[in-house]
Amino acid sequence: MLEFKSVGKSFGGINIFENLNFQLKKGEWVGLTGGNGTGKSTLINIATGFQLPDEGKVNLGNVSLLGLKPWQIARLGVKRNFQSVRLSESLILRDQFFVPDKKIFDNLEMIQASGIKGFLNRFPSECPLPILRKMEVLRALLHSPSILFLDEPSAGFSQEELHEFSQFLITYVPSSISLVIVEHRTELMQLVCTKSWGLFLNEPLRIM
Amino acid sequence: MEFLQTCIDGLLFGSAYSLLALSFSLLFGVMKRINLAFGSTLLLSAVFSLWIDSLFSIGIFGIFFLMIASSALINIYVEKLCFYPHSGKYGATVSMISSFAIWMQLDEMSSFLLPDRTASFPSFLPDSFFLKDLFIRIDQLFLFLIAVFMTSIFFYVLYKTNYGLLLRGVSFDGELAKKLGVNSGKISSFAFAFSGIFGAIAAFLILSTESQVTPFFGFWCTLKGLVAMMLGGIGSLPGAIIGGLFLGLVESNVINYLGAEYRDICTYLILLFILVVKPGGIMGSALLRDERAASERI
Amino acid sequence: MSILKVDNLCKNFGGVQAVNGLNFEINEGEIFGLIGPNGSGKSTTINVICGLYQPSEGSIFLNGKKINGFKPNQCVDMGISRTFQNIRLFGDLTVWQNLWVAWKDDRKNQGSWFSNWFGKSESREKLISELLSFSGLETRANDLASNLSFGEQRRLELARAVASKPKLIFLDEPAAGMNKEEVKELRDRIFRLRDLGITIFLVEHVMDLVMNVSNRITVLNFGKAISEGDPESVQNDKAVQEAYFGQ
Amino acid sequence: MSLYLITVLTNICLFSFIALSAYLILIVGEVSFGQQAFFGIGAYSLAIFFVYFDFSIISSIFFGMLICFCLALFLSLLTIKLSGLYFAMATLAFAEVFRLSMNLVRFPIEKEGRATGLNGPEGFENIRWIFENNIDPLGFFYITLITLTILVISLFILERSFIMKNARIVGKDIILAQSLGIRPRPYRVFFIGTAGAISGLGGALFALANTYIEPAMFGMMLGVHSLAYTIIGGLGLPIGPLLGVFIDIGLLESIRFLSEYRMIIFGGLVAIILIFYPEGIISPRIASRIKRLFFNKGL
Repeated sequence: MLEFKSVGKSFGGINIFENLNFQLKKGEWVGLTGGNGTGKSTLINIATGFQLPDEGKVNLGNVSLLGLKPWQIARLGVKRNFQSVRLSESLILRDQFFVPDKKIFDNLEMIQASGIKGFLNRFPSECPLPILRKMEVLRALLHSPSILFLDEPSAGFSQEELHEFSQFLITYVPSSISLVIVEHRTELMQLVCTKSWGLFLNEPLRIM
Repeated sequence: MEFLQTCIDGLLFGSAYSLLALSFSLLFGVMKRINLAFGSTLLLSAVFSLWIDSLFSIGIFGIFFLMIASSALINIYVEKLCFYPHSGKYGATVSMISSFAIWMQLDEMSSFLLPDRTASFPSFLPDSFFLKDLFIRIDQLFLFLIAVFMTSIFFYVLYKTNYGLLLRGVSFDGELAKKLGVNSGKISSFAFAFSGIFGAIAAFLILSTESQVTPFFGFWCTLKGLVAMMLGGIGSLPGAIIGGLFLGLVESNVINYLGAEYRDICTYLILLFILVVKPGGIMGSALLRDERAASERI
Repeated sequence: MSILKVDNLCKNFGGVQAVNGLNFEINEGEIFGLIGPNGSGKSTTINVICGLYQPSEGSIFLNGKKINGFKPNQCVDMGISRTFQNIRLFGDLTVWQNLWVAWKDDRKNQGSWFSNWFGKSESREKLISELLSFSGLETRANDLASNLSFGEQRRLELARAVASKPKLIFLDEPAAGMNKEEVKELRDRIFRLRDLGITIFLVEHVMDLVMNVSNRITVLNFGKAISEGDPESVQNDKAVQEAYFGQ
Repeated sequence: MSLYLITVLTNICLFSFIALSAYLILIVGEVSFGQQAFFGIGAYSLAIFFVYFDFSIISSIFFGMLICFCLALFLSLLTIKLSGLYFAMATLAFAEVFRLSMNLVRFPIEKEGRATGLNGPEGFENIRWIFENNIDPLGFFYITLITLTILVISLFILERSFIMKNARIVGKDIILAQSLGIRPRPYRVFFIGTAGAISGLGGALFALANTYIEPAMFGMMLGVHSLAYTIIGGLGLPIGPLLGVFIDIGLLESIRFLSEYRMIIFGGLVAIILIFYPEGIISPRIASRIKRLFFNKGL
């Protein structure tokens, strides 16, 4: 489905990666790990159109994603969350799904079961971190993605929270969605993903 | 020959615009903020100095130094009230509006000190001479020379002194400078005071060539400084100089060939044109919407 | 003698407990390692000590003086400096000027008004040229920092942290993205700093480095210290293995 | 009500229009220094259609708004790549070009024995609709009040629609908006266009109320004031800008006994209000609190 072909990217003379190749198949759940500065976030940014690669091709099915604007890529079904939780401080959670009310009511069961319900009337600053992360995933899910990138979704979680979160992903993310989890710690990937990749500086993508 | 004459007039007066634009650029470069009250601080300092002069007759040099001192102080007042409290993403708009409110306040104070709506400003060297066929006013030539001198001082302070270096550091990445232990509050006060001093010298030169001060002077300074800065390119100091000279050239030529009433229209049309075609101005490079979104850390 | 003492340090962000009752003490001249999985509160700890955040609870003592609620510049004046996880340099200043910005005058209050502003200070020139040779950047002194390579930028950052003449340096993941050779160089540099009498607080992911250089290590998880001691005992601690690799 | 009070209230209503137009632009994350131009264009178009072409008052207003809408669309397309200060300066340049060219256009005519028509800096005199129809100041106040109420109510309805919600994300976090598949540009263009039309409507009513307009009325001061109203009032709900106008004009009038020091006090007051309420008095956060209290939607 999503394909990177010999993609290279550098910032101000520093090579983030070169000749990066991989394929993501439909319904595949992949964990992506690697140290600081190895370009994990850059990879997401390229896939979702926020950054342009210096060379190479990025294809979604038969469509080339190069040159498409982020919103166009998002409409093709490639969705993401953000490392720093992007929720508006001045809106209560209920107003932050950004989908028609009908869709919220249709998915009420999911929202209820994920433990967010009690927090729907609160501002993000009044909610614990796991709720905010779940909220972001839910928001992406309500926008019906086909590929979902999660950028460090479990950073700062305790052991129980992590398990709860993995359970949440397994239960509510439809298996038709391809999921890419980018993480420092491999724990969540081990719980959730079917395979994992490692990204290392100046080395091609390694499948582990 | 007529064209040459207008160009020389334009360049001579444009140097004043350059000084104003430099003061603006300094603040925008460092603080990423627009100080709408800038012109009225200059007006107030001029009017205040004239008022003191009328009480104690401190003479032209007294006026000059008093203007510099009071302008620096008023600028620090503006900084503490409008810019220091506002940070963050929306800080730019809020502090701009806040400085607008202070603009009103300072203008009102000025008209309080200037009940007759206009006052004569002492002029120096009101002579003129002919260079072959070219008519040159000595005070305008003096204005130009001082502008060149001031600009070199400006660059010296910014590139060769400790504070200037810290200022450039803060302007590149204020957050980082703070983390490295640079007292950014002090630096921003310094930037404001510095731009106030700089602007006061420019205002003094302009007012004494015009030999009068009116309540519109503050607004005029703000607008001309902003426009010259935008023409040259935000954040580029050579751009501010070129923008000012260019503005002077355009204005004098338009006045000469089209008539005075077309002066400002042409200025704004050119500004609009440059913003649309080359938003970074003549020298600078602008971060446009999409690029800005891309460069923001995601 | 302890240079830094942290007593029951807590920091929460709107309900999220990032650091939760942390205690430790660092002796003068030692290399102290702080490790822990991502999101365990390492960076927050540094940021609180360096004055970027106010601690929610607890107190921090530097040389026996309480420095809670100090501003970053005051902390630097007290002799604390740091490097950053993501390289942050003043890109449009030269290497030399980058060091200059961070430099602090010893005689801060004695220098005349004029010399503060315009003066060339001999001690500054001397220190900066020493730092350039320390980081191996002599030949690049007049290049813009943004033109340096990755490794050079890292070295410049370290040198810049030393330029403020600190007694205590925080290194926030200094080895991130480095290859083995570079890590070795970095290790030598850290030892040289220690020999100069600077206390080093090292926060790292790369275990090799931490285990090799540190005198003592504290392991952080969920904002709490789960283990502390010398490298060997920490390595063998069961709680640590659990935190890193799961059960 | 005394005539004085009526005049003040009418002014509050009239300036609310331009404040609301600044509000719409601020919602999509831009700052405009040029809303006064559309206020002026609305006023001048009304005067031209009404005086020169004898259009009915409704169609004059309508065509005025249409012209403002089209020009604003044109301006926003022209400046599609600009943001922040660049956009603000472009709108300022546009507004000043309009104002200064109005100083140059002279086309005086005489109508029913009275001098009227475009007359450069001397302005456009004798737009006598309120006299011809015997509308007293109170009546005109009701007309503006009703128009304003309709406008505010429709903005409240818009507030609950996805358009406004998406526009707010575009203004607040353009990266998030894009990652959700929202195309930012149409919102920006549409909102700037609509803001132009609203400002034009206010300008048209202003021309009717004053019966006399001149270019100097539409200077930069008006535009920056409209921004100030919105920032003080807050971006949370459409009544925020109205509150801003009320505070400004209302306060200005109520401390008139200090007439000499009026702006000195008021300017400082605004700066101090902004220190304590940087997001305005009715900030988005407070608006959310209000909504949370009143509409619970069963969630």
